[in-house]
Amino acid sequence: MDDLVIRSVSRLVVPFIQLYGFYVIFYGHLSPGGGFAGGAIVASSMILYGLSFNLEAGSRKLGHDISSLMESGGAIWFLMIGLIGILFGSNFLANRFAGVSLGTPGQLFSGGIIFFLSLGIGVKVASTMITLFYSLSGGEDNSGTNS
Amino acid sequence: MELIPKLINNSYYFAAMILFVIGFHTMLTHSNLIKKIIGMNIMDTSIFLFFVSIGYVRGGRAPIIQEGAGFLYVNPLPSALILTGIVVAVSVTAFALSLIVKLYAHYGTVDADEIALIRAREER
Amino acid sequence: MEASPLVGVGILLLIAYVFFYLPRSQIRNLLVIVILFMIGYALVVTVAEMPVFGSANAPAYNHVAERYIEGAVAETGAINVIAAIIMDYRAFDTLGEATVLFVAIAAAIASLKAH
Amino acid sequence: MYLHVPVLIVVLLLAASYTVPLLDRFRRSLALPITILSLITAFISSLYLLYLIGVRGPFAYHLGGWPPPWGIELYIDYLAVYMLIVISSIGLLIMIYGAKDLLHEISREVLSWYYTLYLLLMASMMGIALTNDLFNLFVFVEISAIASCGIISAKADRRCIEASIKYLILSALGSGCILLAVAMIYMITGNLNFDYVAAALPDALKLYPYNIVIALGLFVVGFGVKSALFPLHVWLPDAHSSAPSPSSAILSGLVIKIYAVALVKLLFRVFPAQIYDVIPILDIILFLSVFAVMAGSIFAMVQDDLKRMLAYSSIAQIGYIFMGIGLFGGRALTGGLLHIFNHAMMKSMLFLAAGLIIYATGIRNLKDLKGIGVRMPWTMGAFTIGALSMVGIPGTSGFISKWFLALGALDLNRPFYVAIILLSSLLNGIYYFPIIIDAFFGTKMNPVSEFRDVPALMLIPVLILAAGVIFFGFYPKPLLDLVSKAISF
Repeated sequence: MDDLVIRSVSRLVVPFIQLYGFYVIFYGHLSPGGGFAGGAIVASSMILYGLSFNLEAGSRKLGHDISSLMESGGAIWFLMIGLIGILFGSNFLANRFAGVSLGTPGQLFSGGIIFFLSLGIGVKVASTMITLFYSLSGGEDNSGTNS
Repeated sequence: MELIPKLINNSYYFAAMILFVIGFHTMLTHSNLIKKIIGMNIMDTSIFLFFVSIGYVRGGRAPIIQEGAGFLYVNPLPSALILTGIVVAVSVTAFALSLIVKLYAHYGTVDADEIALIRAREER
Repeated sequence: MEASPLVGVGILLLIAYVFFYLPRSQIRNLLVIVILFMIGYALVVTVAEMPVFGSANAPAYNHVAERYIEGAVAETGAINVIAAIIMDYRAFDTLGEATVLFVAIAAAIASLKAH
Repeated sequence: MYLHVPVLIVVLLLAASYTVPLLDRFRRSLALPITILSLITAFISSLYLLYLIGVRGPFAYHLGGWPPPWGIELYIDYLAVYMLIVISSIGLLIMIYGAKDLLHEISREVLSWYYTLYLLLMASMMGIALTNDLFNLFVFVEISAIASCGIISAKADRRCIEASIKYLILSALGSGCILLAVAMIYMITGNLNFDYVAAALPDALKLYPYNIVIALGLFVVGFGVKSALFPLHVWLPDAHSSAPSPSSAILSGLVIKIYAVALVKLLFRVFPAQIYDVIPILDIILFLSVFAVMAGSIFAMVQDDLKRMLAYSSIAQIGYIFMGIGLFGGRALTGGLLHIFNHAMMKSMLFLAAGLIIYATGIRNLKDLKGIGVRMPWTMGAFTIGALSMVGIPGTSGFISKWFLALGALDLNRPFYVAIILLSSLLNGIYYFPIIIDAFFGTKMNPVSEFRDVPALMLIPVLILAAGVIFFGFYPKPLLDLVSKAISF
């Protein structure tokens, strides 16, 4: 699609969508939202970019190496945070019991591991949505002749 | 018939069950695979509706704790579970769609009956 | 009550036969409608018996839910109780959920690249 | 620290599965060693758990430190440890076989994604065996459903895609039923933990009988679809016969059984015994299992594709497991659970042997197998042992589980089921013996253009499994001890 209006508008809008997505991720423990919703919003900005320019430009913006790093990294990050619990003498994924400081409820940096887990989930969801979009949309050009 | 007033009381559950049957029907009887996936989503959504309405309490607020006591909050657990359920449904849908993309590339159709016909013709 | 397990078995076999083996025809459509009404009726009877919608006395709104609402702020530091549940009380489910996303993408890429 | 082992097994497998795609991009040669290494570690940890549970007795693990009604609980009892050992041992052997076999069945690009899916499947099965929470059970069931479809469709064959989507749709139907049942149980009890639900259900049964009955029915249908209980088995023959051989082996050997185990946990640990007066669900399962045993054998007789025949045979064999569940006498259930391990050994061995035959000659049709025993003596020797065990010849492990099933049926004064077991064994003999006789004594083999030598690494797991079948046929005591502890609910 080669349309000036769509391209200009999406170029203008994408950073704001991303900012909003990160806001939703980071304020997940204070307001409605969280890793899933925020990650989906961030992903939708990238998908919008890919749709309004073209798919190659979109996939150049986020290469395969980076997206697979983000996918695995988000999940491994989650496991690492979980293992902190065991390291500090409690169970897997422990928060208060592992002695993590909970902070003042209502502040941005409160809730112990919740903040970090949301971040991991957000990254994971965003990269998954983007990768799914590109692999589904790019899946048709190499039509299967083998069988 | 004392069934009707009870159903009106539980109208959300009732609607969820109707949707469940619709999804069940779509999933099992349509031969178009995309429609099957739509049916699967209807079915999953009906269960989400059912699950979330279990947690509702009349007059309750969203479970984001505010200053001051005495507020009634809705049950937070079903909403939290359904967040997981939605992601699961999305994942299954995404995988199913990617399979259908490939199936279309191989057979040129997304209709399960036609695919069965093509295969039967080949094996003969 | 002697025959009742056989009735259950018979219904299951009929459902499986109609949905999986019977070729498309008028009779199948009729049988499908009959079966759907059976399933729907069973579910509707269940709905009529369920605890009243929105009631604060419902069995689901028990001490577990109250504990989440009352204790979440002190125990997890999160104001949003739902975030407290998915990221702290039941964080293992969320790990499972991240894994579901991962498995979906792994399966999708595997099947898209393989062909 | 050692009490963290149950969760660390799952976490280790998950971590390995997350790492493998990264390794594929940056250091491809490490992907396979990491996979095998994590599976070996999981196996050793399962054995360690067996030792631990012998010392300490069953124990619970509270994730995040939250006690049960609030947090998720893993419960490590003998049933869970038994399943962990079955899954990790068989899964390890299949992966060792797959290391070589997958190279020719799957293109290089998706190889590490296959390892990922395999590890995720293993982790989710272990999660199902360990978890003590209804919703967590659903999440793991869903992971294993997608992963098992993924390892079918990874093969570059359009029949695999078709089989995979059929499996996925029916499997999603089953998941939907399970989730609805979980919702109903949660609605009337307000708990998700198995023990708390079990404590609340007898009271709830007086107030909401229909809800519990419907929930139970939905659980049986949901897990029945996934474990291919007879009238719901339609996806299995396609899926198990078209998949790559290691996938067939793990799907037939382990995946369909873990759902049966989940059902066992729900039926006997969660639902109160009074429910069986309201709805005779065990009798229904029993009748369905009789149909499964007979129909599976009869369908298997008319197949001419080797792997398809084995797939239909799985439907019959899962019937034995459900027969053990339905009879629910002490020794019958022992037989049923014992059959989980025995059938996992023999069926994965048979599928792997079939994979070896296909690898070496490319033959899938049963009629072309004449005289193959001369060319491939070790493979067909193992196949023979597996077939004898399927039929239930004394001295093989298949005999032990059928023997216990029959004894359990006699204990409950139901000789009809003994007759069924004997009859189905006869049917098994009818379709397995001609293959063996043809293979060893048949007229000379068709001139096959290409005959590849089988690598030793592929043959060894098959032979280990064959040795296991013989060993546990003559010396079943350790297994029997474990299983008889596992069924004390």
